[in-house]
Amino acid sequence: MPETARGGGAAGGAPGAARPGGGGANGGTARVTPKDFDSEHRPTWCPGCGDYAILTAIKKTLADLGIAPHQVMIISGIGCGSKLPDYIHANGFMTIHGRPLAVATGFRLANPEMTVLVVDGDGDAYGIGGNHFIHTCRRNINLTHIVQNNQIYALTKGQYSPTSEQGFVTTTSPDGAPERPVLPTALAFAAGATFIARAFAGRPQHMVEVMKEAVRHPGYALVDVMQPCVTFNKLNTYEWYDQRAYDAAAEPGYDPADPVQAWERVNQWGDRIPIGILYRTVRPTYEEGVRALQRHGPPARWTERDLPGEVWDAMVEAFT
Amino acid sequence: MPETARGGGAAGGAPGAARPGGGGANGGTARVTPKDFDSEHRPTWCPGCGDYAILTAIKKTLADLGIAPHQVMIISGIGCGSKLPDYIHANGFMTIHGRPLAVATGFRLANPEMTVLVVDGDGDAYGIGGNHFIHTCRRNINLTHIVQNNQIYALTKGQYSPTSEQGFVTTTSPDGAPERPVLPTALAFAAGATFIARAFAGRPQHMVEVMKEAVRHPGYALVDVMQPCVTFNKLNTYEWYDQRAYDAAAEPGYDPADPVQAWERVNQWGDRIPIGILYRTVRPTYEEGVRALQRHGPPARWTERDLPGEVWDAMVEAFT
Amino acid sequence: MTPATVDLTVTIGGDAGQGIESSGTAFARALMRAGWHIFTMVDYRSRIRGGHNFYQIRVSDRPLYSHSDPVHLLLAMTEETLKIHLDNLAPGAAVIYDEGFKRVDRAEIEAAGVLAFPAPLSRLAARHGSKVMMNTAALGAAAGLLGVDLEPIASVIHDNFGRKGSRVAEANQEVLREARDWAAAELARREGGQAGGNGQDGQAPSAFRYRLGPRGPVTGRRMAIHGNHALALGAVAGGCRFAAAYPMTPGTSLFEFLTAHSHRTGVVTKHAEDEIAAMCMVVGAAHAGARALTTTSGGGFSLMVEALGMAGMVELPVVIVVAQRGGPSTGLPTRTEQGDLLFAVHASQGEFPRIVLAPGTIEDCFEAGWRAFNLAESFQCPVIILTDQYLASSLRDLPAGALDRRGVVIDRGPVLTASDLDALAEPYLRFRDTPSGVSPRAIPGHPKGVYALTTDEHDEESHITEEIGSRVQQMAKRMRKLDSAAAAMRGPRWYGPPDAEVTLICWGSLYGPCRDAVDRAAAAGRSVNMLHFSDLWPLPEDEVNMALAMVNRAVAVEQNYSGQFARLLRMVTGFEVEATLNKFDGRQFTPGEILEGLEEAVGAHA
Amino acid sequence: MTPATVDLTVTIGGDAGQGIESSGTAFARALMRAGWHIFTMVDYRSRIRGGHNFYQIRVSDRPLYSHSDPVHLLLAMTEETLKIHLDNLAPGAAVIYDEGFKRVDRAEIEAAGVLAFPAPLSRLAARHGSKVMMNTAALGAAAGLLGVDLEPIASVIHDNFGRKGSRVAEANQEVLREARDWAAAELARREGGQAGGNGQDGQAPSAFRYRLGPRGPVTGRRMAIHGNHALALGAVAGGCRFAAAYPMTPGTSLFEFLTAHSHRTGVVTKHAEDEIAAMCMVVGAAHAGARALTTTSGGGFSLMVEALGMAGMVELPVVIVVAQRGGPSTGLPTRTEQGDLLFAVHASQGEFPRIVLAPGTIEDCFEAGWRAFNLAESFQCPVIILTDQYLASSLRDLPAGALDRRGVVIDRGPVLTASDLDALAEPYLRFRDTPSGVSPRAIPGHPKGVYALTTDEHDEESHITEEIGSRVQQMAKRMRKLDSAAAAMRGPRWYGPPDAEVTLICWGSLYGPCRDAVDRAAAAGRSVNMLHFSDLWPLPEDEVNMALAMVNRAVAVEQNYSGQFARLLRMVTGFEVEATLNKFDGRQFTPGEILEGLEEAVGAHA
Ligand SMILES: Cc1ncc(C[n+]2csc(CCOP(=O)(O)OP(=O)(O)O)c2C)c(N)n1
Ligand SMILES: Cc1ncc(C[n+]2csc(CCOP(=O)(O)OP(=O)(O)O)c2C)c(N)n1
Ligand code: SF4
Ligand code: SF4
Ligand SMILES: [Mg+2]
Ligand SMILES: [Mg+2]
Repeated sequence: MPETARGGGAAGGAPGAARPGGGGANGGTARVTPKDFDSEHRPTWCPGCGDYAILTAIKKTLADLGIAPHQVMIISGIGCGSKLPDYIHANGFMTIHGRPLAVATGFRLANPEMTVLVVDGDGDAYGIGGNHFIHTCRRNINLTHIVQNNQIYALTKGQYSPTSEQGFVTTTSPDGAPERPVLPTALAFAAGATFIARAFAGRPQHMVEVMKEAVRHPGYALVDVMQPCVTFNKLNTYEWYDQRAYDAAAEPGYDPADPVQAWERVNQWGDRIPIGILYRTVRPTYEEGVRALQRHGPPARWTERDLPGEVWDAMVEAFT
Repeated sequence: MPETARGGGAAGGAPGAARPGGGGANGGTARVTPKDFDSEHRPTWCPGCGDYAILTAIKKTLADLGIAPHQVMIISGIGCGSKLPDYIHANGFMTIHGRPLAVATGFRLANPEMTVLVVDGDGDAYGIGGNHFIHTCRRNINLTHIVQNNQIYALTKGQYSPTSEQGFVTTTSPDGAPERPVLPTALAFAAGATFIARAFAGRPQHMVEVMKEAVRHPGYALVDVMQPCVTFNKLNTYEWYDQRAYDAAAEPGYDPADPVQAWERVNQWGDRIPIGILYRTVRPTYEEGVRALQRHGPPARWTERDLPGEVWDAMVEAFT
Repeated sequence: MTPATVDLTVTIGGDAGQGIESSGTAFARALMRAGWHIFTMVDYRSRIRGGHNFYQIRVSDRPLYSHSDPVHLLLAMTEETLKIHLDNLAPGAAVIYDEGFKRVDRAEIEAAGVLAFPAPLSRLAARHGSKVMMNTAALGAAAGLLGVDLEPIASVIHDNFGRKGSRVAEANQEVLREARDWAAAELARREGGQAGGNGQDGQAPSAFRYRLGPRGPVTGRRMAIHGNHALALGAVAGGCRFAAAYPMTPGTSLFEFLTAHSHRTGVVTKHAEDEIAAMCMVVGAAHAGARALTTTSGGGFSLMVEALGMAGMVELPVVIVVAQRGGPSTGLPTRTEQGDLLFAVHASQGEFPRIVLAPGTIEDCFEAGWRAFNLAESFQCPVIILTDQYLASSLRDLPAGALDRRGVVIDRGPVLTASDLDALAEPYLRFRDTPSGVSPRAIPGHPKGVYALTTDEHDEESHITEEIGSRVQQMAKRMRKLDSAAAAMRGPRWYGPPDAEVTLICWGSLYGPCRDAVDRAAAAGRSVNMLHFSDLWPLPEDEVNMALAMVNRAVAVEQNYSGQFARLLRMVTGFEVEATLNKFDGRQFTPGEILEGLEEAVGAHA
Repeated sequence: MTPATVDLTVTIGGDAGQGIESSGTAFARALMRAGWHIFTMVDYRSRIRGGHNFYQIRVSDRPLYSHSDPVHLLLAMTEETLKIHLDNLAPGAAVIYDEGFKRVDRAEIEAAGVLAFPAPLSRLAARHGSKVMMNTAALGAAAGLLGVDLEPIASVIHDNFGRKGSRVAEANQEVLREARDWAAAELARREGGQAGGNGQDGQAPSAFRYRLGPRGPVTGRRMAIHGNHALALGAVAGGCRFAAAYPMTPGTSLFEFLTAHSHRTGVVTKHAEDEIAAMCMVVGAAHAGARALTTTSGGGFSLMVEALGMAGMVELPVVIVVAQRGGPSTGLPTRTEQGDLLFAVHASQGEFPRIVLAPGTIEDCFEAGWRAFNLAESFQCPVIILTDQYLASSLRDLPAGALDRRGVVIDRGPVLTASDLDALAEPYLRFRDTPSGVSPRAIPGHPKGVYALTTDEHDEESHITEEIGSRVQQMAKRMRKLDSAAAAMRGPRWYGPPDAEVTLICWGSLYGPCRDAVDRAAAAGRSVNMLHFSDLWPLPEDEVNMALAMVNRAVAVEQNYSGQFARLLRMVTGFEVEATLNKFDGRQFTPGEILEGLEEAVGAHA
């Protein structure tokens, strides 16, 4: 039996098609396997790119949680990694650079019955899309945000990104990246995120476990993935990450719910970099507070008969 | 004698006019008084609005630091408070909603000899302009950011803002503001700001002292001002703020340079709200790292004779 | 149309923050309940306090489509109001102001042929508890001068203040009544007292001649509503279930209305962190299958441009309401303009179909609210509704049932149902090449309708491609939808005599002023008609050409500097207007201004 | 123009990530150093690895303005390259590919009339240390077949690899030489060995007939440069001192160039957090008094639209370079298009003057780089330079001194100097109403030039106002600058015989392909000329009308779907073209395609 996921997919009764109806073939019972997500379209990523492992991990995560391809919506931005939805058999939307969180928010509010993953680059998430990032954190909308953080703008061929190490030389930083990098985990914490995790593309099984917890988390869940870009980032290599990454959960006294511990962990970036769930707490999700949604069901399911006559009449009455 | 300010204005030699030359009347010696900033244009703010005190405090800050009207550039966004430059005799630029930090960054990089203040609303700074906020923090560009934080969108007549208390009822939040508010001081800390302060429009003398330190600070300095909006925010009134605000500097063992203390202070918001300098550290400013600026002087001072023939020839040579 | 026997304008003016707009609205609604047609215009500044605002109510026994000059009764809540409006009063007009105003020179007012009514407004208000009720006193005095029944006004005050606790409501009612009595008595006193001038020879007139009488001729339940609310009602009736926005005048009240009624209607609304997010949320909701819209003004629309192109590329139905205001940039935030037309038609990089509608009336706004969704879903493209501050905030009266949701038609365009999908033999192709260019849409969630949208160029399956064949196919497919959409667009509307010597060519909110100008011209024996466009893009060329062929002398009337619609018309049809009338000061043309402008533009005889 | 005696195209193709572009550039530069005119075209995908890319080099003894079909020598670095390009080879063309390619059917190649040269590319490369040098081996083999001297290629390799340490440089030189020797020997062997077919009758030809010889006829030092770099040089020569941008293909290389040279030139560059910030930074820098620009492509420009309006409203001189690519939305990120013209002309809410330039050639790009600043400062408004991927990235050879900075004129427009300000008797009025609409600017920092800009409507002093008088004055003042600017705009350029039967109307980067098409038409005895526009907005109407009056049959050639320039022309002048030729697949028209299209559009006789 597959494990079950909260919120989207196989959990809590009828999953699947938003409108116009139809639970479809995978109604929470059929076994989902990673192969179900295979696509004929082969990735065009460079050999060795960390994005391959992320793609595999996403497939495995969904399969383990029993979420079928039609029960998930994978929303990405623009960048190397953001082409992921083109390489997986699942619902997807490759949007525009930096905006997938906002698109995903609209999608969730219109159809909270589907599992929503946002997959984007560090440029998308923390550069041009930084405003959506901080507001999504505090909004606590129920989606999983997987950032392919390669500390570089890869698709545009190697400019420094908001997470590039200070001093990193690129075509737009011949004297080295001039700014203190964004530390996404710390920023997410300050912005009020309820689930903050880090994974490393070089540790795929651990990454899957983290992703599963993230998808299960009721609310916004950040998984910042250290993703080596073998072509444009010769500093932050597999080796570089591997030497630094340690499993936070293995530390004595590890308690992801403790904000004091969490504050230290989300700020740790240097010789030692914690991976795993750095912080987790539970607050009501955004969706839970939207009365129109709770009372009237998903907007995606709208039918023409929805609006009662009294409601209409009362609205018009106010103008007389 | 007026105190002197670092970076802009009267400090370190010839202040003043960028181009085409001319230090002008107030070349760092003549005494500057708040009256020098008086304008015939009377504020149109509501009687009792917290913005009056901020305007007065800015005049006093500049005067105390010996910075004359032509030596400062006050850049604002769009909102009630952002009309401030219209009511003061000083260089100014009322830009567009949410963008004054970016405009100010361009201004500073072209003319680092002038003192730059950014004055904007909580909607500007933490709402639509949130991305510029976090990136300006880590960039550490030398300017002072005074936020008229009234926890409401005032000029558009009362919608909730990113700093509105959760549950606050407005025209766009009939069920109460649905999101955990942005805590600007915490966000600035996580984003890497080097100077983080809070003031209260109801304690004008304290506000002036904080502003003076902020202008003196070499790098980005945030002064988040609790600014009562007497018309649209009936919750966060003078009284509300007054009951909660306490001077951080008065606490035993107060050390604004200690990040551990600072972390607590920047996160404190509730029954007690610290005002004063919550955190201060020194990192090189962005400007200091820009070699083109250090070697060639301010772009604002460009003259036609600037570019040596060898430089040109070497550039062209590369194409042969 | 038979000429009106009553056509008066009442203006209430004062400082920002004095509640001028709400008092004006209340009075307009009261006059409607008293049996009159009304049309209102708000004139306020982009500040919360300070500075002069005013609210203008036109009242008639005939339906009204615009505001008009001059003013017949002025309620001056500040001394400044008097100064500003004195030049704009009709002969024999009256002014009500507080007796306490120190710098008012009554003689000067009367010398201008205007009746001065220094009234005990603040005194009455204070006596009943608070000077805040000065506005109520002014309305009472106005009722007294106009001779209208108190009951309709009292009922509006009841509706407005009922909630605030009976004391406040009661006090207001008393203030109202006493002020009315004072004015009636004062009028009687003056009429009885002296025979004086009539206001036309510069003599102070003794009697106020612009009276309405206790009740107007209009019968049946009516509603007073402005364009933003009518559009909101239309959207709700049309099945809108999601709206995201960032506040921006004059678009905000539409979003606020949807939000206020969200519980009951089920429209999920989201005040977003910025306009980029708002537009992207709408795109996301549309992809989920919801009818979704955003509301904004030009500055916010500027920020939505990139995501507009996204919707165009992935062929999602989204609706964007752009309530125009004075530009460029921040411009005149609370004033009106039609400055964003060519921008809306061409916004975003590259080429993709979009539809631009510019409703002309309240009824049009209501219809656009639901029709936009039908068009968006039928052609799977963005629909932009261009209104403006004037249309968005001017109240007009209509029969209570005029915005009839039973008349609303829902057309969701080609969507595959679950059983369609179940029955699919071939793999589903999201962007199948079709003769119309529209490809049947599968709402995400069905196992046989799994696909990933992409803003990169893509093939029929929706996979990224750079191949020439797919590119040309998909580009042609998308652009072909413009032709399909053109067939669904409506040609322009005529008003006035056929074969008129001069035709006013206009669009959007100028319907009202131009229509009223045509009527006035007719009354003056001038041969003028109107050709009004509300479906602006794509233009249905044949219909437009046919209409233009019937025009003798064309004058484009536009609320902008450069005559944007005239340019658009020329670009598409080659038709060149003879003259343009442009106003770009943020204030809507009055019918009178149009006729004057016409005289200059094409001569007095037209 | 005398016809060329040599006109060959060499294409090198392979996988993304194989360094095709750098090898192609190296070879083009080498051919230039060898005394040939060159023109290159890059064709690459929006991915870092995988998928076919190619680089095309046209070589001639006459100056070249465009790429051309077919290909005479193909360097196939992958098997796929062969498949893709085989159809596009000239009769008697040659193909060099690695002998190790397994699935190549040599017989099939030869059956197509093409010489097959399976060469020991990887073998040679591996022998000298690394297979990475396969490309170098291919260039060596190409040199052998074409018969060009090795020295120019060796010198380019020296320039490119010199830095990497002598071992790498040495190894490359050896690979180069050995591959050349191999090819020369192989050619000699085949020529000596058999007399075979000539490639035109389907027989495999034995000898390669498209030879260049050791040195070309062109003398003097020359440079090979593309539009982005020429524009960057122009900007530097014109005193640009600030640039902010966010990376976006194909605008990025311009910004990267400015950044790379920043230390020496003093151009402060800032990679911003997004395009909104980039544009706002430019506005800030411009206000400080710096000449400032940003570079982007359509998607980034979409995000700049609001701040563009800000610059327009506060009358600041800013320069925006928009390198167009395939749209809409993300579209075809690495390909070319002219899809953003009407968007650029109308972008942002409300109305304000802007200038739009679309350089046609490398020299135009250089000039636009400095002239844009003169125009921006003279008219205190934004200037948009529209280029595209083709112009931005195609190399052309020019005399080394052709982009002469001594020819650069600096005109900063009306700026008050410190002494002007010192001498002011009246208070300074930033927005003084003037006949030209341009108000003398005081750079902030002078005690007598203290003012605050505002994006709200303002008065002459730059204070916020909503008064009708100031609004109308300032709006008219700003818009008047468009007339002033129109007088500074240039009319279109003619190329080809006067009174030709057909005129190709084009703009921007189509200068080259259309010009070459005109030459080809002339050679074929067809009567075709070209009217090329590079100053697009505001159009200098009189000059444009005069030029259009001389057109017999007008065909608008555009790299977009809907004929945007033809529409613009009609909108402004009423002129209607007879036909349009449109290409929107992301690949630039070749001269041949234009002539073919022309035949269809207006008949073979033209
Ligand atoms: C509005 C906009 N600006 C710029 C670009 C160009 N662009 C495409 S991808 C990208 C950055 C890619 O970096 P990242 O998000 O880190 O993804 P990666 O390629 O590293 O996976 C940029 C700047 C764009 N597509 N849209
Ligand atoms: C792009 C854009 N969106 C929206 C607006 C409308 N607007 C003007 S001020 C404002 C918010 C004001 O709130 P805040 O920044 O907190 O300033 P306050 O009025 O409270 O001082 C908004 C949304 C605008 N001017 N521009
Ligand atoms: S460039 Fe970097 S991020 Fe992009 S596919 Fe290659 S390795 Fe991966
Ligand atoms: S509305 Fe609020 S913020 Fe605006 S002026 Fe009035 S009190 Fe101040
Ligand atoms: Mg990246
Ligand atoms: Mg505020």
